Amino acid sequence: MSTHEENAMTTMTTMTPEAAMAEALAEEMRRDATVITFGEGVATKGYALAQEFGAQRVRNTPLAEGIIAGTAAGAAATGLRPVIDLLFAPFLTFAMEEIVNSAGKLSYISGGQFSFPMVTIARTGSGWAVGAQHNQNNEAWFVHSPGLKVVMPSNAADFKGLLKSAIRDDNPVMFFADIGLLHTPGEVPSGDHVVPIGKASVVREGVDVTLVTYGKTVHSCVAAASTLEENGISAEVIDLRSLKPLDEATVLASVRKTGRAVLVHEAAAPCGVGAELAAIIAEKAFSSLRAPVVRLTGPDAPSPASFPLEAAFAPGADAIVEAVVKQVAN
Amino acid sequence: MSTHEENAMTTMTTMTPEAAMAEALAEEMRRDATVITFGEGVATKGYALAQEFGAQRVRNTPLAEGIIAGTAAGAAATGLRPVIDLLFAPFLTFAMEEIVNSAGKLSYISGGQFSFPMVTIARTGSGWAVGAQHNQNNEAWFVHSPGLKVVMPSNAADFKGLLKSAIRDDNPVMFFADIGLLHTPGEVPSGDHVVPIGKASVVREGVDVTLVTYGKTVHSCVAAASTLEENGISAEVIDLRSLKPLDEATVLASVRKTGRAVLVHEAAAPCGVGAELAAIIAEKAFSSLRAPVVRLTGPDAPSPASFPLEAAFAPGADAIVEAVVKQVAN
Amino acid sequence: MTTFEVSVEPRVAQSLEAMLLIRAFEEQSAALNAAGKSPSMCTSVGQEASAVGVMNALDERDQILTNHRSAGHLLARGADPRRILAEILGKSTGYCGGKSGSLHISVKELGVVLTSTIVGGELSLAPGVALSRQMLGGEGIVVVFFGDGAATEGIFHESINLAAVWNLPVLYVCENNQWQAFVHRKETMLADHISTWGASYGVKSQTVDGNDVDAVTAAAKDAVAYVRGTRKPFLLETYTYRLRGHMEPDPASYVDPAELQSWKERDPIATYEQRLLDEHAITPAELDAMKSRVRARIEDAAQFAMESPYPSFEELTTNVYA
Amino acid sequence: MTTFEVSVEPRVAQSLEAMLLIRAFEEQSAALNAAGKSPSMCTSVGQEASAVGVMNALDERDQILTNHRSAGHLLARGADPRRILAEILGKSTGYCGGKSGSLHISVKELGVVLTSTIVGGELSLAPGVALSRQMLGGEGIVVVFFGDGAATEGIFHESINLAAVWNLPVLYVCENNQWQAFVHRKETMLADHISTWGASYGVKSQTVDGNDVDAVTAAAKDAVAYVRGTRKPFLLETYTYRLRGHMEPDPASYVDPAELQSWKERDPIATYEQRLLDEHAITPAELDAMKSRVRARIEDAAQFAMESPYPSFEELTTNVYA
Ligand SMILES: Cc1ncc(C[n+]2csc(CCOP(=O)(O)OP(=O)(O)O)c2C)c(N)n1
Ligand SMILES: Cc1ncc(C[n+]2csc(CCOP(=O)(O)OP(=O)(O)O)c2C)c(N)n1
Ligand SMILES: [Mg+2]
Ligand SMILES: [Mg+2]
Repeated sequence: MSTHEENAMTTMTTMTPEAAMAEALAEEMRRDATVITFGEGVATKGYALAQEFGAQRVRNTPLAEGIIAGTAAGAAATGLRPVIDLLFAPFLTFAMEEIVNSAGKLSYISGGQFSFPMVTIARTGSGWAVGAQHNQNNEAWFVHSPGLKVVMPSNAADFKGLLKSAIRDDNPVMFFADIGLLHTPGEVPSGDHVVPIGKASVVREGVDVTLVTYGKTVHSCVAAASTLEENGISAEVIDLRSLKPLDEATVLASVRKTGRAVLVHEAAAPCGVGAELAAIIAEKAFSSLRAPVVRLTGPDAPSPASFPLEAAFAPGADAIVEAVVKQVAN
Repeated sequence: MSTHEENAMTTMTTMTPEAAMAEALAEEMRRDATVITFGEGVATKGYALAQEFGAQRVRNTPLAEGIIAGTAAGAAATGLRPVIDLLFAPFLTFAMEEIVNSAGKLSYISGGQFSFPMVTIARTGSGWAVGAQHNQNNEAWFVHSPGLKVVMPSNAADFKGLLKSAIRDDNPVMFFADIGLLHTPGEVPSGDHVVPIGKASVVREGVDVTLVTYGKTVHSCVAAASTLEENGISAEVIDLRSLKPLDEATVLASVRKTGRAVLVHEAAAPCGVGAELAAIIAEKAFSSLRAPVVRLTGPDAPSPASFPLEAAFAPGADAIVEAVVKQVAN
Repeated sequence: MTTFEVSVEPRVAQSLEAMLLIRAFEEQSAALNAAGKSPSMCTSVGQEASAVGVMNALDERDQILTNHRSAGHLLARGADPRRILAEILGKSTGYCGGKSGSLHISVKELGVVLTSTIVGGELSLAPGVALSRQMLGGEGIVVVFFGDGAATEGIFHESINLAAVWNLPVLYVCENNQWQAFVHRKETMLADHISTWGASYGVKSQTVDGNDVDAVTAAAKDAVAYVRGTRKPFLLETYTYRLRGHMEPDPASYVDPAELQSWKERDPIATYEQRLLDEHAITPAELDAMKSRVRARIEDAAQFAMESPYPSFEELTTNVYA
Repeated sequence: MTTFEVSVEPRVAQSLEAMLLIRAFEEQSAALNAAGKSPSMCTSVGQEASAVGVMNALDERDQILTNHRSAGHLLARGADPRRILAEILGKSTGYCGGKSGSLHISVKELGVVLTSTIVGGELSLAPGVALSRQMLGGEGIVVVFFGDGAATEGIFHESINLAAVWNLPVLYVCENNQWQAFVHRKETMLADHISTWGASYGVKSQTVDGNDVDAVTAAAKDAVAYVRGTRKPFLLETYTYRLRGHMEPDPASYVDPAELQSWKERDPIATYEQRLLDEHAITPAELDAMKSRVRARIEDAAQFAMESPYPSFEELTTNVYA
């Protein structure tokens, strides 16, 4: 389903996104001796990786997100390509200085003397019922920060392909892994499967409405599109995959075709990626629009631990169907 | 120019926003013995305040933003109303954990057992030519974070009135002070001048286009509106003042009237407040729109120290005039 | 007076029963998780003596901050196991209405201010709570429980330094349980004892055997008296061991079996039971009675929690603002 | 060989001239600011011995991180005053093309990796730069200059602890100048010497008189030899004083005049000049010649910086990404 070039001979392997990430990392570490990885428990949990690449390249760290990110930035500036795992997105709050002020800005500030090829992995989203200090979809913060790239895949193949691209990129890349997807197996092309950063994927074509989304809500949108089809509404579903740079061209082409846009994500609405999409559409596809743009997002509230409340947090297929039906009737 | 109720007898005093903030803080400290203030150099720079209220209520701190914010949160939860000064917005990166995960979320997480009446002051924006580690307009991060309020005034009266409201609010309020404005005197109503959080101000009425803005670009918009008037275009200028909660009603009423919206701020475009405004307008005033929404923002780049580059960072009146003329011709 | 109450020294009995209650509670939680009836949680199995010993030294005026491994602290403080378990299950009858879940339970009525599951979050709030104590009067002090892992976060340094400079009445209790999730403490620091770090800040400190509830009680009483009297911080390290995995379920295959075994032999409950029996401070019958009482409370708590309703959907967006 | 070169011990002459150059440079910067010709900057007046002494101990293989008060470090490392001053004025001929300004100057060709004006930013990057050294080979070490204020940021704790645990070749140089912007160090910590904090992390440390360039040179040489040989971190504290305000312009009316006076009497340059004259290590004529050379270089630098062009507007958005 992704837009990358696929060899006709490509065989597929079924694996979870978690396994796909591990495979991507191992392949890149084999390819490039400057790729290293560290984080809290990275060597313990990545036992196979540690066995293959040794204690120098796969490291546990003290429990200190700030210095994990700062060390990655310092190493990236001077010849290594670190991949760090900061566990859960709310823990990024302890590493904002290093990610935003150093990794994001110092290439510019130094007049291009230094670059920061590093990848920061963080898990995000509902699905584990552990509450708001483990779950906040804060990816928009990084979209709003200069010098960073931000990706958030929705399926095993993209987890692998985007992580490989992120590791090869000469800039700091934030890699958000939606917890709710990590254990859902999917098909991954064998071999050196690379998905370019900055290219959205049209996961389903349609003519009446464009659903733009990323992460776990891609699947809600696809499910909604099936239901809508039964109701005679043809929905196109775009999986952004990269939030920065954002594939404006693909989004605009679709909206120009369908005339309707519904923007769906789990993150809160205010100043989220949906807001950015709505703005781009209202600026650049205005004359094609046949109905108001609609955002469907998680509530602007901390995420509850309580299972049924958490399950209601991200917009589901029913809500998407309802919104589209209403929009089309408009 | 603000929308608050003004007593016919109100006299005006001319003062800088910096002085207005100091006055607001002093008045609130007089009014409520639980209001305290601390931060790096707060007692040294706020010498008069320290003299009046003593070393217990006006404190210098160690150089450690995280614990300044955390201490404010802990004190706020247990009976005090701290006002902390974290100096420059990029330094907020060291206090994200405490502001976002504790102050923003713990009221919710605790099921309402605790509240967090605290104000965090940070300076932001171009105007001091000291570069990207002292200057980043990151207010949108906080708009995107649950449980916080965010204000950013544009004139001396609102600096005073919003700071007083922020101190009285039972929630954590982020108070962004645009450096470029701090030393420009303005008229401030005497007495207990309070500006409600969540109310925008229509600083200039018009019928052809709505300029929505906040902070220093309010003044560029007002200047642009004057020029536009000479060209026969009548621009309405809305100063948001509060970014969260955002006064949707005032923005929508204006856009429904003018049919055109130009959104102006110094912060970068992606997932900024302009994006949020564009989304709200594209969702709720779509049928009134006569032209594409336009955003005019600072570049998505770290801010340069070099004076002429910095001066070109925030959108100026000329660019606004040009954008509006183009939009109206559309 | 029953025989039981006469033969056992009250505090000793209380300490043992409190530890048994914590252990039973944690095992109940873990069992619910294993049965698919509860989300994941971090248990404090093996660390009961630290929780109970420190709480023995506190009184009503005092306030408490703790971390993700807080059930023991809450129970030792007198929280109702029914409401803790309900919270863990995300039920409306939980202390936070189900919004917290196991990881951030606070209980205002017991002075438990804002548990943090951000490692270090409890350390960031502690000086402020103590500042309220300092400025609003009274003799209360603040106790903050944190792990050896939290001590490696920068916020530890900032927190204890501020408490020292501002003379804030905070008792820092570092529960050094040798693990930081999946990483052994020795991989994260060269020192063996976090108490030695107090000197940098001019803060008095002590390490105590965290598996001996009487020793912890005695050390905590001294520490509390110091903090209450001087209004200065103190750093108490309870040296102990996490006997289960980091969180449920966690087979903890990364743990050195010999190290685990050596600490199992020093289980704070088994050793205390044995000591009390050896010293004839308690009879086997009294012990059985105690265990039955505990079992009954936990069974009742589990039933209460299981039968409690989930919060209504409107709760998704309440309490965001005060 | 001229008489000058014979009579003065080369390193001694170099140290004095380097200090004079820094002082003249800083006074020139401040003058430009006072004349409205430059944005604000933080000068290192009074701390020249620390910069020069430490740089005396380094060689080409080594890498440097520093903070907002970096002009002294840059000059002592051999950076061109013309390009530093141009950078301060935001000119295209500056080391960073004018994008940095005074506060974050980096000079890759001299091994100056990424100056940080976020207090503590230099500490957060240092272990990573050293990790590159460790993994990519060579004998180079990393020196990170930071203030007493930076030492109270949590990132100090995290940085030095990681360097200790991972055996990273970092020389931590804390320039304890008694001030943290507008706050006296004593308001921020109970300890007098940050070097004492090394023990917590198992890191060797030393305090040296930061106003005596020969003492700093000697201590730094020992420290560098230790780090280079053992590949372990070392914490060197240079105890000194900030003789001007925090930044330009700052009348520093908050400074205790007696304290300032006592440190002025220990001015690292005046005392060194006097010592060299007293010991006949330098003649008054040689000193004059040295001062003239320095003055000429600074005047030339000022002219160069003033005459250099600003960057073109396209530069506003270049170098955002690599
Ligand atoms: C800021 C942050 N980083 C990482 C985690 C993930 N995490 C949860 S508990 C834990 C280990 C904590 O170790 P310690 O402080 O020693 O407490 P213990 O679990 O041993 O009681 C980790 C890494 C977290 N919750 N918060
Ligand atoms: C994170 C951060 N907080 C605050 C500041 C503002 N600030 C700049 S320099 C300074 C004092 C630094 O003190 P110290 O580390 O001792 O260095 P010194 O200026 O004395 O050389 C402060 C507070 C900053 N630049 N960065
Ligand atoms: Mg531990
Ligand atoms: Mg200093």
